[in-house]
Amino acid sequence: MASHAFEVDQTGTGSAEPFVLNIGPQHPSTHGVFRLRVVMDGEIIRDLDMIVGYLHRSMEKLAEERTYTQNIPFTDRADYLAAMTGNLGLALAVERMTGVESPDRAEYLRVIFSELQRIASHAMANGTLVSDAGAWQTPLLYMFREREKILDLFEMTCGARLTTNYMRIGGVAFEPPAEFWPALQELLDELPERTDEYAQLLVDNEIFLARTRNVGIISAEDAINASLTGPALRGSGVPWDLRKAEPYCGYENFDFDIPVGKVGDVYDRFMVRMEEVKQSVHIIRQAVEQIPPGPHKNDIPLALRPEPGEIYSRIESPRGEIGFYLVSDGTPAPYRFHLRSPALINLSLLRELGEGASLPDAVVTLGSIDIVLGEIDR
Amino acid sequence: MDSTGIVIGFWVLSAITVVSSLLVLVARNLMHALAFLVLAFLGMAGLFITLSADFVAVAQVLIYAGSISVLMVFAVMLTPLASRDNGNSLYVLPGVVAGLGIASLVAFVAVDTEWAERTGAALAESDFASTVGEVGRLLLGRYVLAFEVASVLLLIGLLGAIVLVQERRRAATQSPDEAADTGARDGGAL
Amino acid sequence: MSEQPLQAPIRRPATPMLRQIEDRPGLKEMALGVPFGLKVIGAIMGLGALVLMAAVGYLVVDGRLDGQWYDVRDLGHAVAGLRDWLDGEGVDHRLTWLITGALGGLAIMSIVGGWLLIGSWVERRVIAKFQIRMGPNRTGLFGLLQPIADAVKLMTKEIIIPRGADRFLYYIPPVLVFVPAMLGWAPIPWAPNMAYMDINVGVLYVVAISSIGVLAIFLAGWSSNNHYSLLGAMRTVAMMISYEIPISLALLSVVLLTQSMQLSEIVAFQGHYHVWMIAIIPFAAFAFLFASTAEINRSPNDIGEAESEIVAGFYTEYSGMKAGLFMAVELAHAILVGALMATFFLGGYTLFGLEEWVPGYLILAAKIGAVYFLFVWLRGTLPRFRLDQLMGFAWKFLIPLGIIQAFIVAIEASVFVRVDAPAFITLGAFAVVNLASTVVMVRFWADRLGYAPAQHATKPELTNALGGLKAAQRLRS
Amino acid sequence: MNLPGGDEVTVTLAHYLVVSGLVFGIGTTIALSKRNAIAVLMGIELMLNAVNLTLLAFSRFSSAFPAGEEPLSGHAFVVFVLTVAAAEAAIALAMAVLLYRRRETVDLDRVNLMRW
Amino acid sequence: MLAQPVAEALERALPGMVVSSNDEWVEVAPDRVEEALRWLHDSEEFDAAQLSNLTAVDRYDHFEVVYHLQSLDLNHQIAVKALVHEHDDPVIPSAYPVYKGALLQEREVYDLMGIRFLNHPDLRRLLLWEGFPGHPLRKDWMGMVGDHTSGLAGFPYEDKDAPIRPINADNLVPGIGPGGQGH
Repeated sequence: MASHAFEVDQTGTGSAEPFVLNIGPQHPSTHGVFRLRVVMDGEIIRDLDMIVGYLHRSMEKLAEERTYTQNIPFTDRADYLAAMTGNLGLALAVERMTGVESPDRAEYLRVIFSELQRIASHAMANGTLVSDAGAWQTPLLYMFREREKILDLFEMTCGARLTTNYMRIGGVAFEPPAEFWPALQELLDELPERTDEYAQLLVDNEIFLARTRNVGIISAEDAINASLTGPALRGSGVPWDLRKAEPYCGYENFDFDIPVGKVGDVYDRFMVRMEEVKQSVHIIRQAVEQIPPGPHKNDIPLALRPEPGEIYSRIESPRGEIGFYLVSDGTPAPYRFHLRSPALINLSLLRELGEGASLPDAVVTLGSIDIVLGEIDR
Repeated sequence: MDSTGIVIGFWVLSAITVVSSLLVLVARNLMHALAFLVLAFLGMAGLFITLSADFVAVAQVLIYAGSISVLMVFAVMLTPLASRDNGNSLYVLPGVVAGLGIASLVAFVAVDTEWAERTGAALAESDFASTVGEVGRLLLGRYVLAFEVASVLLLIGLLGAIVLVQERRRAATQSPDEAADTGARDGGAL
Repeated sequence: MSEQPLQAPIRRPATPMLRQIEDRPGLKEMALGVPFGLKVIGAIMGLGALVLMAAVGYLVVDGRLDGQWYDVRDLGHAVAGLRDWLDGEGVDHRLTWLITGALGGLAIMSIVGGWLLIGSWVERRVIAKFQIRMGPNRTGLFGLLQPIADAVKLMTKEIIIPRGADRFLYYIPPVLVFVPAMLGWAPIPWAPNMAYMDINVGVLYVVAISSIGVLAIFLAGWSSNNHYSLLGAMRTVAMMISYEIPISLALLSVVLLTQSMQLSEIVAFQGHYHVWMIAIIPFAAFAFLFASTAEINRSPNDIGEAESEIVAGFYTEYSGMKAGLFMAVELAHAILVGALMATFFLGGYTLFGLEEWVPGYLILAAKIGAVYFLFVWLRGTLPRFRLDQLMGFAWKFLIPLGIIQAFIVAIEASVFVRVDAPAFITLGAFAVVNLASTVVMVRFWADRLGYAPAQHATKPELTNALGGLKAAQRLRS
Repeated sequence: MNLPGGDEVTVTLAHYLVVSGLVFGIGTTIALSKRNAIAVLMGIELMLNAVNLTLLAFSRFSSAFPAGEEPLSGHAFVVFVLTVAAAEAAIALAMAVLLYRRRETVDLDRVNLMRW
Repeated sequence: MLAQPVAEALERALPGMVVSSNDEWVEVAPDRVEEALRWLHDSEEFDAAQLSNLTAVDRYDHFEVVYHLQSLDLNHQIAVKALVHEHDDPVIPSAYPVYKGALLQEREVYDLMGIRFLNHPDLRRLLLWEGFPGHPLRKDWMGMVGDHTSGLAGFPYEDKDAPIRPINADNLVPGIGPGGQGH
């Protein structure tokens, strides 16, 4: 491979005593209030413990006091980098539970917006990953350029950039304004060449390859067994995508491919995200062509009262499988509301990945898993 | 260059050197002692300059202040338990007596002897001549044998340091029992 | 796409931030808006400058300027004139010596200080341009006063001394770290007679001075009583002592060829033969540049203060102006390396005869600026290496190849002294030989190390299949 | 150089020798009285430095060179001393590190295995 | 996939394992959960390769621990439940020996529900700090105002006729937050 020529075996170099290093909760590369308690031997990590919960808001408890519609804003604040998919996950779960239908146009709008959100989230994830590798924020800001335009589109449509609260039970909240469509077309036209620009900046860069290749390798067996989902799973070579496995919102009508990595290292996860951006553009193009006219929302009662029962419904968020386990007892509020957090569960292998790695590798590996603390802590 | 600068420089630099050397002796913290040691080295380099030995002065800074002190820093870092201790041993009194004795002996001899000295114009003649070429010629001419021996010595030093420190790596790859045996044996050799 | 949205837009239109940036008035509009009076004054000043240049050109061609104190091409003449005048007035020559020395020191300090102010502005603006941002533009014209605002901010901040810090050693490093950055300027020739201290072991002096900085950084990291600081300090120290050897080997090549350790002689050699050392020994120039970035903690080798790993490295615990001094010294080091790079490899104050006309110090400043821009560019573009990769690169690559290069240059130097051929033939032959040997060496050595550049990065495989482990195994095979 | 009183002040060989003697004495004291192996090494380095100063001082001031002797031989000797010092520091510090690994101490008082 | 065939196969292979089953889930014996999961994980027919989701529900007198197992190759999902009838100190075997993905999910359930998982390698609180009083997702975690229980029985804007509890000083206990029926 590209990088091993100049690497030095570091085992046995740290003859000083192991010491404990607290990475976080305030640290540039923990992407939020995440804390790693690391036992280090020189530059090598001997043991690693993650401490989360600094952002815990007891969302699942609070949700038991609110109607299903009122709970949608919580999903904004869970995965605040992918609010659209969070909204959609809950809306779909409730629709499946109550049998509420949403109009065709709303389904297409849902696809368009969740794919836009996926692009924005992947841009953020890859940008911060490269920043963690030390590229002094230039790629991050390049990727923010596209994210910025997508957030502008969100703002046009629903007035909010981050916590959109856009997907509703039985449809979407608003019809996009007239100037939305040309702006979207402009974005779709320039996105592929922008991704090529990043590839030119990063993928052909020896230093970036040396930092990410063969680092943080997750085998396919481990990835499946440790419940990894999303790009972390696909980076390990497993072609699993809920948009194909359990199509929702009419994803079965769109033509797209699943990108899978070969080795399962940081580089593969990075590249899977890059490729998913292209696939998302492809999906949005199809959706924009096919979108039918019609209402964007069906009327639903103010307080939905599902039959007593339970449902586990999941969709593919940018970070993986975001699932909602809802138990109803016939009242307007869920009896039990559980959010399956992909970012948290993707961290299941963190300790095994970290042990024996050097500090820079661990930082890059953590960056490649793409955590969002709002979702981990809930 | 007139001698004014030399005189002032000599007094200031020798004060720095002697005082910092004393502080190395007195400091309780090994890192502080190391800092003063570097200061003493730098003062010594300054004294070399007052002796018109530019090449040697720069080499002094490079080797002592730049390399040997860094080596010591690493040694201190690799021995953490002892790192903050600059305590005295049981032999303080003999040490002080010996030091004082040597210092006073040298001082007495230096002051008492009538040295065949160059002064005045003869001295000014060699002010800040470029010594590099001359020293180089000496090293590769008259003292070439010593020069070669010194390079062999450096090589041996290099290898010796590597061999000494790499011992643990080998022990680490052995089984724990073997490693314990090796450790005991090597420790015994010390 | 649907023809008509079914519901009238009620949200306010978007205000894309990027469009605001694009809509700013450009330089052209700003120039058009200049009042008439200013234009007249500008025209008069421009004409005056032209006349002055013509007069200077006449004086230069006439040769009347050479060696006069008002010869601005070389401020060394002015200092010599001052010294002669003071001696003529009967001032004690020790005092004269002191005055001229202080003047020179002051000049160097003001140059470094001025560079610090302008350089930090340049770095921020240029990186902002790289990153499609605006950069500081609020403080003064084009944000030019931003460095001063930064300094004021840093000075008014609270100085925090961490508990458990070694107070005595904690105070020294911010000052000590500046010492090499300042002392290193002493031997650099700005014009033929314009070096503060043209010592005959200049090359050795530069290397020796730079090795003092290690201690300051180590003391900073050790005395802070913080693991991040200590990690950063150990990384930096390990890097600096490793990369001193490639630097020494690179400079050894230069010294062998120019037959002198005096910096002014090295520049004079390049000026005399109208050739830059980078053309003759490209490998040494590359090694020097790369090792210098490691030595001064610049990207892509800034592992000592790697922000994403160890926060701010060895100065994590420093606050206020102490931290500011560490950041400033990084910049001071960058321009010092720029000056050394220009002196050793880019012809110093010479520029193929232009130094007869243009002051040499301006040429040198332009070269420093160019190298500095390169540093900023690297910082804005490249990710960071890992510690073991950098150490491996120094020990496995730069040092062995540097030794071989030094051998080759030694042979060439003895040829150069003995063979009585026109210089452009011998030096040209050396350039060709060195370039070829560099290519061969690098290829051969890289092959030996098992290194193959990843020119074609693997792309993820696109699949339409769906499945788990079995599908993954199918895809892989 | 003249002092305000009019006495002439110069620096002679004896001055340098006295400084050298002082530093050598301090170095000896450190080397003998310190418990820490690294501190002992510091003392030895100081002693070597003092000797260097002596060599250079003689090289500069002495006029008693026999015919054919080079006045700069002192400089060459200093270069050798520097070489030896570097090699010695490397070995000694490696030994100190090894000592610490084996015995968990660099206290020379407690390393008494070579006693009979 | 429907749960009945799973239940039948499971009962055939491990007699006494299935407590009850319906179309949606299989309820297994709580003390043999690990065995059941391992069998499902290893079986060719069901290939439950991934533990998709693990959570628990408080039913006042007992806890339901819910496992959603996913087969990636066969693309089906199996819901397995285990009822723990002890409410004060519920204990159940850990799924970690079978699924590494249970590591953090079980820690979360332990933290918020208070269910202890035997053989879990590192059972500590995940989101809350050590020493936090109680387990907040339990229905009886903190006494509500008056004798109200958690949940939202009525929705005031719809059920205009439903009795709305008057808000007065007696009903407000600072620091508890929203709660109570229909306010």
